Amino acid sequence: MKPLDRDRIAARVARDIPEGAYVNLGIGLPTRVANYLPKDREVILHSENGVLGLGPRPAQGAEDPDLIDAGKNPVTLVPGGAFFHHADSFAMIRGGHIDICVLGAFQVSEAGDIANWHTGEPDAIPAVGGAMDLVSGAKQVFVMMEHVTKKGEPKIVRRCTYPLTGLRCVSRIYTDLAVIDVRPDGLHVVEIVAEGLSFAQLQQLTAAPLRPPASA
Amino acid sequence: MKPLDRDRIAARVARDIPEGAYVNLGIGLPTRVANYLPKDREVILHSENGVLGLGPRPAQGAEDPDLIDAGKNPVTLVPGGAFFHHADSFAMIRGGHIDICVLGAFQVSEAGDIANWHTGEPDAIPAVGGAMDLVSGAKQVFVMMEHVTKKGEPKIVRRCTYPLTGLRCVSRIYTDLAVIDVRPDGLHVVEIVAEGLSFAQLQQLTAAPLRPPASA
Amino acid sequence: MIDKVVESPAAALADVADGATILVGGFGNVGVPFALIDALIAQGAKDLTVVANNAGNGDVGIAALIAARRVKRIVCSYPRQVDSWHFDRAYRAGEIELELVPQGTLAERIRAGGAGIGAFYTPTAYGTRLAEGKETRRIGDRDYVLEYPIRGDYALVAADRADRWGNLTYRKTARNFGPIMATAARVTVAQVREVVPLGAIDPEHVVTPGIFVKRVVRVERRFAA
Amino acid sequence: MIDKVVESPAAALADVADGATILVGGFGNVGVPFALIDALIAQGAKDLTVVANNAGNGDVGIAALIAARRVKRIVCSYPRQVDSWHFDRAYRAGEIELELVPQGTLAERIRAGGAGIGAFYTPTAYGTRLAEGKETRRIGDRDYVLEYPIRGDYALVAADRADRWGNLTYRKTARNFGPIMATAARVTVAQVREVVPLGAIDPEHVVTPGIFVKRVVRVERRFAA
Repeated sequence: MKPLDRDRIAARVARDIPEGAYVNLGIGLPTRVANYLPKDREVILHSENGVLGLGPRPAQGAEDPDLIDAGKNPVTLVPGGAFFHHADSFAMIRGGHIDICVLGAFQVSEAGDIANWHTGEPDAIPAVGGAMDLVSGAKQVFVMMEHVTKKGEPKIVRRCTYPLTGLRCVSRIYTDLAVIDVRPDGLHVVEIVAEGLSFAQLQQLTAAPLRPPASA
Repeated sequence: MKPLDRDRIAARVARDIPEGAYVNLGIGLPTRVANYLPKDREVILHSENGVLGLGPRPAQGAEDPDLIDAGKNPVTLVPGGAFFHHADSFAMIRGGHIDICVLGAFQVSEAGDIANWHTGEPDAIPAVGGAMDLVSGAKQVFVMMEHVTKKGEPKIVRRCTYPLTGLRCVSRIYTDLAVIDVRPDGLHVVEIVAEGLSFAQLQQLTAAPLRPPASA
Repeated sequence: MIDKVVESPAAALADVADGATILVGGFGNVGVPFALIDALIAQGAKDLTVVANNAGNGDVGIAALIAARRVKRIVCSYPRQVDSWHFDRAYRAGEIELELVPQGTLAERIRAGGAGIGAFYTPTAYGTRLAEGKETRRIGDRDYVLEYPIRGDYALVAADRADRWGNLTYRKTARNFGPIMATAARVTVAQVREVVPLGAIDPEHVVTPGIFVKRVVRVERRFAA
Repeated sequence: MIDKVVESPAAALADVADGATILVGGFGNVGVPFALIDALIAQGAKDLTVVANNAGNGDVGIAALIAARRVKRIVCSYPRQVDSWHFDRAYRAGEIELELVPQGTLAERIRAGGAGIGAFYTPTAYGTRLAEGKETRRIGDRDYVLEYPIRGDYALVAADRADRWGNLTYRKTARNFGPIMATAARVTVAQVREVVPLGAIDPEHVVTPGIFVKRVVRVERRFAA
């Protein structure tokens, strides 16, 4: 069994982002999706700190100290980009204008609940940023994560045990093992992406019932 | 007894507008106040259709079809002016950022209620515009009107009989006869402006109790 | 390649269905998308709900749409004007329903529609006839009225410049309701004076980012005929 | 003549009282009014409530204000960062109270504060720990949380250009919270890179109209020391 590495998960997510989509890539792993968007496909990247039209990272030495993304990394702006303030930026998010947001997660439930902001440890200092706005506002929420934790515990569960970020909001889950749709009647495997992994094995690594891919 | 004409009422209002004030002049009579602001006093005029820094009327032939005031008359913009959209414009009004608005009225009550948008006639087609926003949002609401109707009925009353525009919002009333403050304990005459008019005569033309000016 | 520019107002409005809610920019005759309204009249959709500041002036724009008997209902702040005769007639004849909304509440409800706000409390109109029957609440030392968002199927706006991504700038007080209406409709159509290459609009000066715009059409005529 | 330009950050903040609520612009280190925060530290006001997206980075800005033990309470969306050691220490020591607010709700509450909205319903955070104890309401087919406005005694913002009336422009993503915070405080102070003559800012490009700004101060240094 050969799970995808993180870059290949990012590439798999990128495949599903259509021309013309307005997309918010969450901080951390999801930002890698940008690297795999085909150059001839126009996808417009939004960042909650007030920018549409994020471009690639600037060359070293060419950073503009006033131009960063939500992960606080230096970025560039493509022609056709725009700047705006935070209330306008979150009006885009909350108002349902972002087609797709891609986020990491600690857990996703079979109902599409997501937990990705707080480990629940009592002494942890919490921080939420824009995650709750994004999951409740984007038209589609893609989660991108490893299928199980480092300890081997399933991250796709019947009910989240970590504090929730949002309820019934995840559309699709991309892991190192599979692509899974969240539908009103439960979880549907769209594709098994780990070479040599059977549906039964995938189900064993998942703490919520899965339906097999149509082709299986 | 010599009441002020409309231009002299406008001039009297203008006298009370201090340097640096952000002012909204209601459509109709109040727009005349602008003509009496001293040239060396910087007062910034707001119009609810998205402009700060209204200047004088343009010369004939020099009108810009995209530059009008709330009364839909061509205007100019002074250096330092700014354009913005309607939600931002009313954020200024509702958020308490306009120092003074000057409006006409059918009636003002001793509590500072104002009626200025609807005659109450059953077959009248109503129109409200920004009046309700202005009276509830501006820091000070100045009313500018004739003291009595054409039929001689008092317009300053105990309770408005016309449909209200707003409750307890008028700060000061400027008429052709007097300047009157609305205070928590009632109406205080600041100044009798009609030459040869006594306080007793003023009271007779007013359907709510007045207190005499401090100097009287 | 994203290209939101369509060849004509007719093409931009071909899919408007009967009964649609249309947000129409403009204040008086300034910033009114006249070419789009003319195309809407030609297109024939009826039983429309129109959301706009005014109910039309003279014989053009929304007035012409009302005269063509396409408007079932209008939501606006200032219908009665010296030259609103088409609205006045339709209203008196009981052909058109009017929802009168204070101008700032109209703007805020449209903004709320675009920003995903479920409802909001405004002090405007508290204690007046326009708040009758509405939920109120005392917050701190003020009384407020609960107001709900407005969204449209289409927003028709008149902008100055656009690029093929739909980024817009406006001109002077023609900006008025355009930027907020553009956020609050399923399909926003902008008529513009000029289509410029992508990147020609300074990213600091974009007023309506293209995310809010579905279709752009260049028109020669900017003002009423 | 209106002239909102003051000679120094110290002069701009001389009247800040103990216990004041200060809205501070910035996202990470971008758009943070470092010179104003330094002046606030020198000024000495304590028991402050700070409203900002983050709780400071490294040893500068809000982090330095916290290190100087001036902050009693912070309202923010993202306090915990790799370099938020001053906040982390103060928080663990129980010296600072934290109100954690989702970023979009924080922005909208500040905007509501500036726009005179009494409260609003947002879908964000419904069903989560951050909505616990808050009033909720079902509107249409969605659930919403009731949120109240945020206002400040002072707003400290970092803008790019200003004129003597206080009109402001910003630079790139340094715009972030500046424009909304400027609307929501009794006294808004802008540190700017450049003061230009009245009329030099195109009226179409003004981002914060001067009506929202009380004091402007030009500073040489734009970034953290």
